[in-house]
Amino acid sequence: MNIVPQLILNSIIAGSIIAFLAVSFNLIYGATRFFNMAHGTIAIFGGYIAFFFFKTLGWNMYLSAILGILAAGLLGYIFDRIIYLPLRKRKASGMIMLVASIGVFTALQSLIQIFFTSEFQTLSDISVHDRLYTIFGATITQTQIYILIMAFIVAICLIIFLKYTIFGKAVKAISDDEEVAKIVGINTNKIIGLSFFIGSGIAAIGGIAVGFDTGLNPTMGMKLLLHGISAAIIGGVGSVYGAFIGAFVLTFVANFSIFWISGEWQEAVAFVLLIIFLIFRPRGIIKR
Amino acid sequence: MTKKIVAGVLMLAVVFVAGCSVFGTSDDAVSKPKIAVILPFTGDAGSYGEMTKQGIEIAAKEFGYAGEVIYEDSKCDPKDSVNAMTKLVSVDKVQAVIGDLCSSATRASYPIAEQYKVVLVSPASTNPDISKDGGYMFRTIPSDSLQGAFGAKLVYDKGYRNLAVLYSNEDYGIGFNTVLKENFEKLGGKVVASEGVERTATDARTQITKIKAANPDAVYFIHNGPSVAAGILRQMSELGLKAFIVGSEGLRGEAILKGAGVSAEGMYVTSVASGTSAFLEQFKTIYTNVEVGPFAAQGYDAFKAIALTIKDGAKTGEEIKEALYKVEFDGGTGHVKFDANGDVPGTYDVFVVKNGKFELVK
Amino acid sequence: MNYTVYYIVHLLTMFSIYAILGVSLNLVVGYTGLVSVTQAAFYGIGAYATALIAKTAGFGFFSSMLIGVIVAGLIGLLIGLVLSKFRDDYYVIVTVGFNIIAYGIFMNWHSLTRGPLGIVAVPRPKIDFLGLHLDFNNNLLFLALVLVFLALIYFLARFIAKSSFGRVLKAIREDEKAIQVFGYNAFYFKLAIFVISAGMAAVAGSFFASYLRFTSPNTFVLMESVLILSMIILGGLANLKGSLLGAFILVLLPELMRFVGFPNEIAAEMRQIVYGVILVLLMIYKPSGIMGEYKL
Amino acid sequence: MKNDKNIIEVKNLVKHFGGVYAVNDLSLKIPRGEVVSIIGPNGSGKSTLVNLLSGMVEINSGVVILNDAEKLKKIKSYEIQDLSITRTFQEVRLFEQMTVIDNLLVVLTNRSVFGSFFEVHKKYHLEEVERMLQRVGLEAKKNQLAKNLSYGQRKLLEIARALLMKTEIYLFDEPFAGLFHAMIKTVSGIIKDLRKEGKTVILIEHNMDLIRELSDYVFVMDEGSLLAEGEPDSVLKKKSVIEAYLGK
Repeated sequence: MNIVPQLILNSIIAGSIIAFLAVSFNLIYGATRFFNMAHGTIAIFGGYIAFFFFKTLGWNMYLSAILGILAAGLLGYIFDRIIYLPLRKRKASGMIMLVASIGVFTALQSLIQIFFTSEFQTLSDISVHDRLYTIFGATITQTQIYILIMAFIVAICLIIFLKYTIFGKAVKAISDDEEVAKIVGINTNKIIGLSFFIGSGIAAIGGIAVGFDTGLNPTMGMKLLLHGISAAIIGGVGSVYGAFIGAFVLTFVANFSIFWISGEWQEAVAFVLLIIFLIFRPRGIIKR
Repeated sequence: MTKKIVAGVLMLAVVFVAGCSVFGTSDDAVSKPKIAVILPFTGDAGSYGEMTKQGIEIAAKEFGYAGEVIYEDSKCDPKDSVNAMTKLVSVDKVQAVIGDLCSSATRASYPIAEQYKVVLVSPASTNPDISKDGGYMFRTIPSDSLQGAFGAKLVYDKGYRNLAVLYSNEDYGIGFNTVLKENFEKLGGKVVASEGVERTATDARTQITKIKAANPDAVYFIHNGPSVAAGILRQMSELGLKAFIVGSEGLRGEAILKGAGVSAEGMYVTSVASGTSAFLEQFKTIYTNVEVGPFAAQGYDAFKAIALTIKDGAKTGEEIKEALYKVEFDGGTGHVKFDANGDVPGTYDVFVVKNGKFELVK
Repeated sequence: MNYTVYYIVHLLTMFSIYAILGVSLNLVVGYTGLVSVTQAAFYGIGAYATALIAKTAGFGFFSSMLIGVIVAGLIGLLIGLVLSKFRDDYYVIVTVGFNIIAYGIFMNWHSLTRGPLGIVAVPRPKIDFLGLHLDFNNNLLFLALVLVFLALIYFLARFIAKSSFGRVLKAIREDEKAIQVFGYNAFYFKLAIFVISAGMAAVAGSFFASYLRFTSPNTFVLMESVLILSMIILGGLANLKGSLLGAFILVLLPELMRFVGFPNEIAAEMRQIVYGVILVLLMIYKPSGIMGEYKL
Repeated sequence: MKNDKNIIEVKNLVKHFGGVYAVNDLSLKIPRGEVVSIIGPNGSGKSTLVNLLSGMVEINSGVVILNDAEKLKKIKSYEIQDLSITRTFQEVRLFEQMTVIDNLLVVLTNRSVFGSFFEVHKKYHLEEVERMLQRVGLEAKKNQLAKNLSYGQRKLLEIARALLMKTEIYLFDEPFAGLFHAMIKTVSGIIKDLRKEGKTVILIEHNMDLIRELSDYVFVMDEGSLLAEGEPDSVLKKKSVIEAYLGK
């Protein structure tokens, strides 16, 4: 039984989840020019909020998901206001902001551990079998198809949003040169705050998708983010379109690597790929 | 100037510490032999630690040790288990330790026990290599070499010939997998695939895909982290893996039923005997509304074995060790007699998950 | 010895091991301005060198440590060569990548490292030399040995920092392009300090494996490197005494938390939260750390 | 007063950033032991030329000839010290979080990793730095961090750092910009001393009085190529030069 179709499906499912992280990471990196290490944990936070409303309180699934996305977006915005904005005011370097985001990551991850324990929590309804679809002998569940479609929709909306709206053009200007953008009269702090809100919200969709897929665990935030960053870099940092492609390139290589080496090496393979890419093609696939 | 101070302080600390280490402190006389327990009470396998403790407590009361047993939490992490053992041997100066639950933790802390001539009796570590670890190592749970054979026979007798194995990538999983493979192939079956997954990883989709590709008719799933295993069981049904699934005793936790739900339905679980009817009655009288856990009877036997040797006059770790090879009694899991490797023969029960509950299969 | 002495000795030993790690990383981050998040990889190489070699015939603890330092240095050289192509954010991400690759190797190269099973019964050092018989199974004596090595590494680091070599490192940190104009090929200087730092971290690894008598991959995870980095930033970059202070705070914090009286099942999490918050506050109000002489 | 020996000759030098040609097929000869000024409106490629000569940016095409002998297609910045070239920067680039004395001592250090390890600054290194500090009037600020100096002091420190290199060729990129009168006298004194010592100085400057006072020869650049060259007085009177400055 040829496993290639299943590997392709596995890669697409994993890729669509990472795409949420990569795309949103690129949006925030584009506006702020620093690697926000707490981004993955904010995504997981969104997943847990959805879990809280949906499983603990038993609310409607879609409402819980929206609340999760809004909560994560708000959290991202708050972090920008109370941490990264003062740092920008103090002309802090990208490295200082990166280390500050490591502090945020450590604290947030432990906070989630306290409220939701470190056991795995799943958002999917385990009392009933998920509808299965088989294509060429490979199976994919209904939820996974929803995640896939969602990933494409969000990516396309974001690309259009960035291309044709004032907000999008402002983010582009800020990413080129924040000082110049200020002079031209863009209220950079408002725009950056907004991109944190939108970026964190989109990342939370990824967090919720993970909740339905493999389940949520407080410590998976960083792992998810690192895949997101790798995808963003491979795809081309700063370009949403690049990040989206990078996500699938990453998961395809990681999944298909099992032909040569056993499954446990996937994590290391993903990073070997990233480093090779960085050496030979630092600008990533999509040249900006 | 401050550099001088720092250098001075460092030197002073070295001299002071080296000095007082030469004298050391004398060992106080051994009054009543002390027994301690190292088990996971938090973390993924925390629920198993609690259940084993219940068995130990029953025996402790029986032998008048109630309230004197020292408990240490190892979180099933070898590093914590080693830390706990180091503290018990060098500070509390115990003579016998019951523990640890996970095989990796037991094998990591055993060398320290052996060095301080302290007996280590594990109620739950089933890795086959533990038999060869050393004279001070005992177990009141049969080695996986027996469970591997039992599991292989169970699958073979059910008429399945192509077995795939998914095992958690640590002592317990790797040990069980090797024995299962040997026995199943000896019976004439074929192991078509064997995939490892990291103990804490929830995404085993790639491994399951490989297993599905080998189209087995039976899959043996060896894992000792119930909530993680539940996620993987869900992935098996998501990937449409149609095969007879057998779980090792690590999967007999509540978290499997809660986490996997319908995906666990119909799964068989082999598990070490949860205790003779006499023991189950005794357990029920004390813990009325609590369901007896997988290692409670083994915990009871471990404590009883040590307590019996002490009653016969064994004082030091060495004396307890010698006596344990001779001790023989009817315990929670049936007749207990340690062989030359410190192992016990074992009987296994088989459970099946029927509408969300573990049911004993006769 | 009673429990309190035992526990103080344990804390001091952990302090010394983390102080060595802190001093080694400070040379790279504080003095040369290269934010590396892969120190746990070299820490692991040292630990595995001792765990694998120390008990084979003919080798003792000290020879295994030496081999660990050499191997860590060589691998540090390879990683340093790759890293020489990157700057700032990308540099950090590539070091993160190397830490994860190293963890993958510790975890999955079963034939060498026995993977997740880890290596048991790692021996403690022994000295039978000119009639001096020291058996370091006694934790007090072991602490003395670690303190001696900490002092050695501290003064070696001080020598480097004070030397002309150290001054060039600081210039590279400040403006790498400018110092090149004056004839200093930053590539060799950065590579040299990266290799030295890797070797020092391996020493800490050897002591950790021997102290615990056991080693397994899950100590050398990415978060360990993040911890060491945060520690030296907390203590103060480009100030070796700051790294000692950072290590002291890191080891002491969990004990202080005990007195604050968090219920013990969330004590570990509360410590992480306090740690994260400290880091954030530091970056806002005192980015050069408590005793720091360099702001990232 | 051009003597025949050229210390640096640039032939058909080209440097483009994307489509923009910062230096466009430039050829010029710089005589040894003279103070040569390069003038021209902003964006005419003056700084790019200096960056090319100091290896800060890559040469796209063309060649740099040293002492009418060595032909160079590529210059790496850490090699220009061997070519006996050193420079200052248009925006001052000091080692901010290091002391003034360290900013100077660092250029006297042994260039090899192992050499610098075991090098102990002999007394004369420290004396030399002391003398240089007196010469630029910064000895009082010896232990201050570079970032705490005033703008003018930072410029002087940068020039002091360059002088300590004791090279044959000095590239000064707008050394007088933003200096007070006293400091201008110090710097022009330094340049005159260098000339007396037979060193070659390439000066980028806008202040025409200083150019007339200090330079033996002047090159005028406009849009990346050479507009005019010659003695300061004759060149500065040329119509095309004035137009280039005042804009067409």
